[in-house]
Amino acid sequence: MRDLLRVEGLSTRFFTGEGQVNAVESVDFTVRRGEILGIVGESGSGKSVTALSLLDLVESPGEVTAGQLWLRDADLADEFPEAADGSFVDLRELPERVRRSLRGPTFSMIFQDPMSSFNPSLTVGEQIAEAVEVQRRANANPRSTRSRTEGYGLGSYVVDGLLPNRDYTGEESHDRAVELLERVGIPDPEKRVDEYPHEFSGGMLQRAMIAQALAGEPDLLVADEPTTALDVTIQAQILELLRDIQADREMSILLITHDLGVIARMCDRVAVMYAGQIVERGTLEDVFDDPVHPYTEGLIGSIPDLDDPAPRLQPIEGNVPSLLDDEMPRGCYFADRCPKAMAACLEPQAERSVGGKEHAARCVLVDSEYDERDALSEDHPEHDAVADGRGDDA
Amino acid sequence: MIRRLLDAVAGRLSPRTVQNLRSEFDTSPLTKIGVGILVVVLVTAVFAPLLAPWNPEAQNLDRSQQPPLGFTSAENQTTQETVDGEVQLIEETVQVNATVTHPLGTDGLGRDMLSRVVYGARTSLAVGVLGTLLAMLVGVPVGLVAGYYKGRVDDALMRVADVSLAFPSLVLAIALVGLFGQAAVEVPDPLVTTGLAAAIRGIVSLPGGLTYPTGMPETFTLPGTVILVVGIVNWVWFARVARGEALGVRDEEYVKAARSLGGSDQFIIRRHILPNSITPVLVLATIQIAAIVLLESALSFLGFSGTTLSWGFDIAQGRQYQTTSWWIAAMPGLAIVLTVIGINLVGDWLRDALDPGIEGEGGGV
Amino acid sequence: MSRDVDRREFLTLAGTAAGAATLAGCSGGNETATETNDGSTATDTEASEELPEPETREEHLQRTNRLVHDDAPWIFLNRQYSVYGKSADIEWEARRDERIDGYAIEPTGSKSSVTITQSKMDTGLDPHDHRETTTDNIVTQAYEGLLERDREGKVINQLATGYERLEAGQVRFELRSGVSFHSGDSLTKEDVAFSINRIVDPEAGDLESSQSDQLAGVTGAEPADGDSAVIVSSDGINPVVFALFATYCDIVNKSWIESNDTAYINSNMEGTGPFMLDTYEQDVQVVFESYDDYYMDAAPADQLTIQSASEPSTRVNQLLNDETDIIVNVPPQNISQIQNADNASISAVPSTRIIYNAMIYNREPFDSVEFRQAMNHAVDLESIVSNVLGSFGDQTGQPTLEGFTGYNPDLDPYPYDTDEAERLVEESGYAGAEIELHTPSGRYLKDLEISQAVVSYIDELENVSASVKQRDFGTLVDELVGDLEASPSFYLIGWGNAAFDASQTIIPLLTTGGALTSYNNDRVDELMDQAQSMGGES
Amino acid sequence: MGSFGRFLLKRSLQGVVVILGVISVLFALRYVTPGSPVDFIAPLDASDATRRRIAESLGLNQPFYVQYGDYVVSLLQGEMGYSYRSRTAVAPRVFAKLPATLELAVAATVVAVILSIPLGVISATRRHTGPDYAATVFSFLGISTPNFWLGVMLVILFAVQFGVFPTSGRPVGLLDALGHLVVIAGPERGWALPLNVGPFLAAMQNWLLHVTLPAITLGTYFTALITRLTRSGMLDELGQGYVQAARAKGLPTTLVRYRHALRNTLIPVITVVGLQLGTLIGGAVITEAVFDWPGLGSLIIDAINNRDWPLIQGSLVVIGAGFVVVNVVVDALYVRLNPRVLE
Repeated sequence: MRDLLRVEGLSTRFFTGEGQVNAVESVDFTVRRGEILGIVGESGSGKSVTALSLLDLVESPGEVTAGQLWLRDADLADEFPEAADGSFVDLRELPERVRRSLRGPTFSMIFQDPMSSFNPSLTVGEQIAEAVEVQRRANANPRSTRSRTEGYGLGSYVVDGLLPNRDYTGEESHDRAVELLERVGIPDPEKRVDEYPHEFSGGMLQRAMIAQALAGEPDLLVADEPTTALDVTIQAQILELLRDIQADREMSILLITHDLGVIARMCDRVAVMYAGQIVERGTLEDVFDDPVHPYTEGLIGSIPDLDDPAPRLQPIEGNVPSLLDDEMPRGCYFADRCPKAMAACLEPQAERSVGGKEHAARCVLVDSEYDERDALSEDHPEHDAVADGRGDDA
Repeated sequence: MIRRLLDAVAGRLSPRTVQNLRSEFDTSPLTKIGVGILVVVLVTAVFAPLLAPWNPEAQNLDRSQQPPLGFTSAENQTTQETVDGEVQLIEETVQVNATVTHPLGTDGLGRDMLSRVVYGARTSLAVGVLGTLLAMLVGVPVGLVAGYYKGRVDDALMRVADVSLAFPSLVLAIALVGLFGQAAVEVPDPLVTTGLAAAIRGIVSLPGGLTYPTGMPETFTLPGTVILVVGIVNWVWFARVARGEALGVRDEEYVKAARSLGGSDQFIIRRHILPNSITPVLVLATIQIAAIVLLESALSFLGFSGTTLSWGFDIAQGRQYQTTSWWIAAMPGLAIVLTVIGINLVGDWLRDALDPGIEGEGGGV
Repeated sequence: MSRDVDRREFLTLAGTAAGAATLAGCSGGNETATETNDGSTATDTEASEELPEPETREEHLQRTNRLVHDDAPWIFLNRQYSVYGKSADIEWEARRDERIDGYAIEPTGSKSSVTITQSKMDTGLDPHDHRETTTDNIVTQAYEGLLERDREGKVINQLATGYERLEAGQVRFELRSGVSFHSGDSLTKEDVAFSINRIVDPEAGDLESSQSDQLAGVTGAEPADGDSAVIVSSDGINPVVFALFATYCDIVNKSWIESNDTAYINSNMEGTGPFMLDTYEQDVQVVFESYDDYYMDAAPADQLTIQSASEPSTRVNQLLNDETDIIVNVPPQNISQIQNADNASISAVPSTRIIYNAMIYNREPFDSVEFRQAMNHAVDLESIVSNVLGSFGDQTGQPTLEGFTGYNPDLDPYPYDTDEAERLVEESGYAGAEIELHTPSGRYLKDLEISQAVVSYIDELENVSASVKQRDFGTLVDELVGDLEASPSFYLIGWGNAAFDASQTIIPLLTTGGALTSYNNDRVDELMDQAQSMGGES
Repeated sequence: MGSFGRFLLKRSLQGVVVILGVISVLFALRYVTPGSPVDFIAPLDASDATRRRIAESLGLNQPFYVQYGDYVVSLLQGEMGYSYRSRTAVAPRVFAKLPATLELAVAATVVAVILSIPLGVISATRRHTGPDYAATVFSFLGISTPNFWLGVMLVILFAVQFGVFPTSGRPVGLLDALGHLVVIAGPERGWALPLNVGPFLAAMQNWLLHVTLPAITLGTYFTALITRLTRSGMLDELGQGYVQAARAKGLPTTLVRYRHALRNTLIPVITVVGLQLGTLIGGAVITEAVFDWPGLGSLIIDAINNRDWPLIQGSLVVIGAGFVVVNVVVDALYVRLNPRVLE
């Protein structure tokens, strides 16, 4: 499977009143075509911000400050040689207009709470048709202008407001919307297409969101906690739908969740994020079966195992660090909570591959065995400094 | 009852809200300006006899239409001379310049503009505050009852509200004041009657060796009908807000609990629902005071107020002199704008801090 | 411009045959004036006793004025001036009786249409059903009376070509021939008789005319048999009957009135005047066009528009921007602005209206003549006229204006003398009195300002304090017209007397039972009865 | 009939009930106020007999409910009785004044909406920049300024000092101006639209010159209010999830702003505009007093000063009814834009 997207050294900062928050700290990962990559981590670990950074949806006071986003797109590479490297092109070098044009045909995204992701005053069909229309108009235009609006400014909005018949979405888009609704398994789509979001159940609406995301036949579907807001039975159906679509269209999915069960069930490869960093990544088997990074062990350890009911689940003490730049420790961010923390952990940790395979972790344990004696004693100054440096959630 | 209300207000302002208020106050400079203006206006209104340089009603026809400091007005006057039954017109240009004794100039009858603006503050605030109180006393109970009982009672009361909303507040106010006459109440001014004002004015000396002239007005006229009318006209806004709150609060668990414990409706409304709807009512009150100040000035502009000592009346008088002395109409207007800005800023501060969610309510002029 | 009519010549014309008439029934004269505590009832003061008994009607009226001057039932204030602004495109001069005669306006510029801006519009076009000058100015453009007055107030003929007194209580008007109404019907003596009866007798034209008291003493009229003339009968000699017909009573078309309902009569016009109604936009404007077969030559302007602007400064700006030709009631502070403009000028003339402060004769502290005189001395009338009215006003010392029949030239206004005023207040025993002056605002020129000036002068007296109470004009008049008890003791009011005869001011305001009286004095009542029962010079 | 139709019917019925309430309140008001209209008609010294005759002619002597019944019935036939003072019919007089007031109110609202919506959007989307601060200061000043004082100042500045605009009055109405353009030649010769554009332009210019200052005076409070509401509304909506989703779909910013965020912002704005309509009509009354604009406002003030009851009742019924109708329209617009309410 060839790589679709290579992310290298991605960092995103939020310049808030309280100080600079490092939401994403030089993250590297790759997404292959037709693969489901999972990103797992506690809330506040920066996984959603990573996703938003990919689609250039980070709004002020947030800003992507470093890193390259290499996308395999031959046409773009020819068009923008200065941003190209072989058949890959760095998205961050592309002009904003072009990057926006990728949303839909290349990237698309579905969100956690379907109810708040749809405009309450427009019908679901209209919003899906909109997504289709945007692509149709983009393709109808010469590639250079990529104008998606055909001059649809305030003027035409007012006119549309007054003359109900002339609308942004054409007849053709509406039919496509009905097809999409059917594709995602929504019963009798002709009727449902003209209904409003509040007339849909949570599960139905999530399906509609997926339909909307498919409008542009994206290469990479980013799913940010798609099933978290749904109850378990509906969760399974949605995941099944995603897998079915992914297989059907050779589409890659970047699945972001805090639910290890969803990861285990869906993903080919997985990356574990903690405090804005990817602390461990690799195939599902590597990460789940022999996790290297203590945090991953802690995570995996906190799943009850059906066939071997372990005596007591082990919670990880403490909570996620504040990500405030002046409060973050120099070394491994997990050191203060890590049961195996040692002196070496106080130095900045680079990512080390585990045994040559794709499996890698950002922890000293990759190279050396853990030795009881090296454990940081409770009274070590660094230990305390790190321990009480926590502010509340960024 | 009043004590209960005060506790409720204090109680409602839980530490978190007080902290909210303070943080909002510290961070936004606008709030500081607003509170500052309001304090100045309040002090001016209360201590008018001490602050006003002249008696606002004292006329001096020899120095009428004097411009404010920094301006001079070359006023040419025409007088007539009847020579054997024939009217002859005589032209003369008179140079009138400002004097420090009348910083804001004088009006058509030679009355000091600054003193009239100072006393005008008293009228406006008196009507604003009393009117709002009246509207509150009428509107809140009605709103609470409507919200609490829901069903037919709510519908009936809200239809009554719709009817009084059907009349724009100014039109209804004009009709009521016009028809009921403009009764005014003479309120003795404690500062003057106790001689305190005269004593202080005697000591303080003005720049240029002038001393404060004494003899400030003994009584202060409160436009009784206008206050009543303004209260009647604005009760609807309080009723709507109180009803909204009551609807929200009545289904809370603790209200159901109180009812299950056998509390009478009346007790529940007073004990539970009223205290919790205080905050939005408080915020609405500030908006209403601003709206009523504007309404009162409009009424006195149209000649429908019981007193001649008010900003609106002076603006109307100023219109006669708009070609020759613009300041007669300008000065009181600026006072109104300043006062209302002060009140609105404080209103915004309360709304941002307490966040009662009543955007856009409140009657305008 | 014609030489102003000098005083003496004027007197001979206006005064006419004697006739006894008072408004609502005669006074009887034997009521004892109510006793007041300090005994100075409003009986005659010694001064007027030494003077010889008056013989002619003129002398009776002059004696009454002297008596009223001495007894000071009012604070005598000013004679109001009519101050108009006129554009340079017209030839026109102001009249004394506050009327604007469209016929006398000559457009000189290119345009031949004239626009007049008043302070208010009319309250309906029925000529017999209004009492305001603003309505009168609109109605008289299309309707005419038997007699008319020229610019200075001299009586001239209009629809009547001649008039004579037959015997006590009956006069005869000779009607002009060849006169037609705007609808084409010709004027008949039945129309004239009907018009007079419609005013004085509610049953005749089933109208409660509010002008009935203007034709004081007239009881009815009927067409004379034979030639086209009409006989008007009044109870008693009614010496001023011709003066009244020169000011009031417009002639309407009997058939037109009887065949239309009130609403139609109030929104259309059918007169004999020089202008015909073209369009009527109620409350906004009235547009007339010249009436071609007018019995005299057609009016100089072929279109006359009357509109209104309530705010005086707005009227001034309209004139200066050439949006209008004549504006009324120009306030003193705007006069020089118009005078300096090259496209406009001022036309001012003393009007027939007096402004005064009435003091109810039997209410403390005004029941003392010394207190009332003190009030007159306390007010610096000269400064009020020059400052508040910008000199556009005359001081008055008696109820009758100069140039009127019965004016007493030997009386001067009360001099401004605060010491005398304080002495008289002490003498009246009412030292420390507190009085309140009720005043309308915006009804008369600078009414509120005059009241505020009067009050501030009185307030400066050591032993009297005064305050102003602004009143809505409608409710104030209600109280004055009701019985004496309801009316405030001290109030400002104005009174226009377009009949140019002293009786039409003294009877309604100063005799027992007068419409707006605030004063009862047997001697005054007696003098007025005699005056009204004596013939004038002509 | 869809739920929207049912809503409209129910809301209109409520409107009718309120209008009836308005009429009853007005009628009751007459019996509570001091002073009787007869004083204003009867001559100064009318005897009691004449006063009684006048009272009868005005129908004041009939029992309360008879008068009320007659009044409501006549109202339904468009009859509003006769003015006590000028004896002319009230209905045509009141309706003749309606266009002037409507012109003013519509001109002010158009000025307000055209200015405030873009202003609110710009200051919401370009926060902490020049335009944002300007809009905030302007809108704050706008809601704190009494409109009559603004009118007087505008007159002093632009009419008196610079003479750019006329000081007052309305010589020609919008309808008369438009009348110049459209002369229907009648069916037989086909509808002809003559080209005498000259007088039309002159009349329009005259009307525009006269309506500008009053429209600004009346419109300012409204512009300020709607700008503030649009700004805070936009800020809320732009923070919503569906805006992020819309951008994720690749929708261009203008579309996201106007088709999604602005549309949802307008919903609460319209409700408040409906609520504040009273201020607009109240403002119109006082603006007409300042500019001598011959509308319903100046008519009402004169009527009240003269206690001319039929005229007062007539004008207030028209204003009250108009107000209720507009409120029903506003509610309908609200529901159309915000279907969720229909549940």
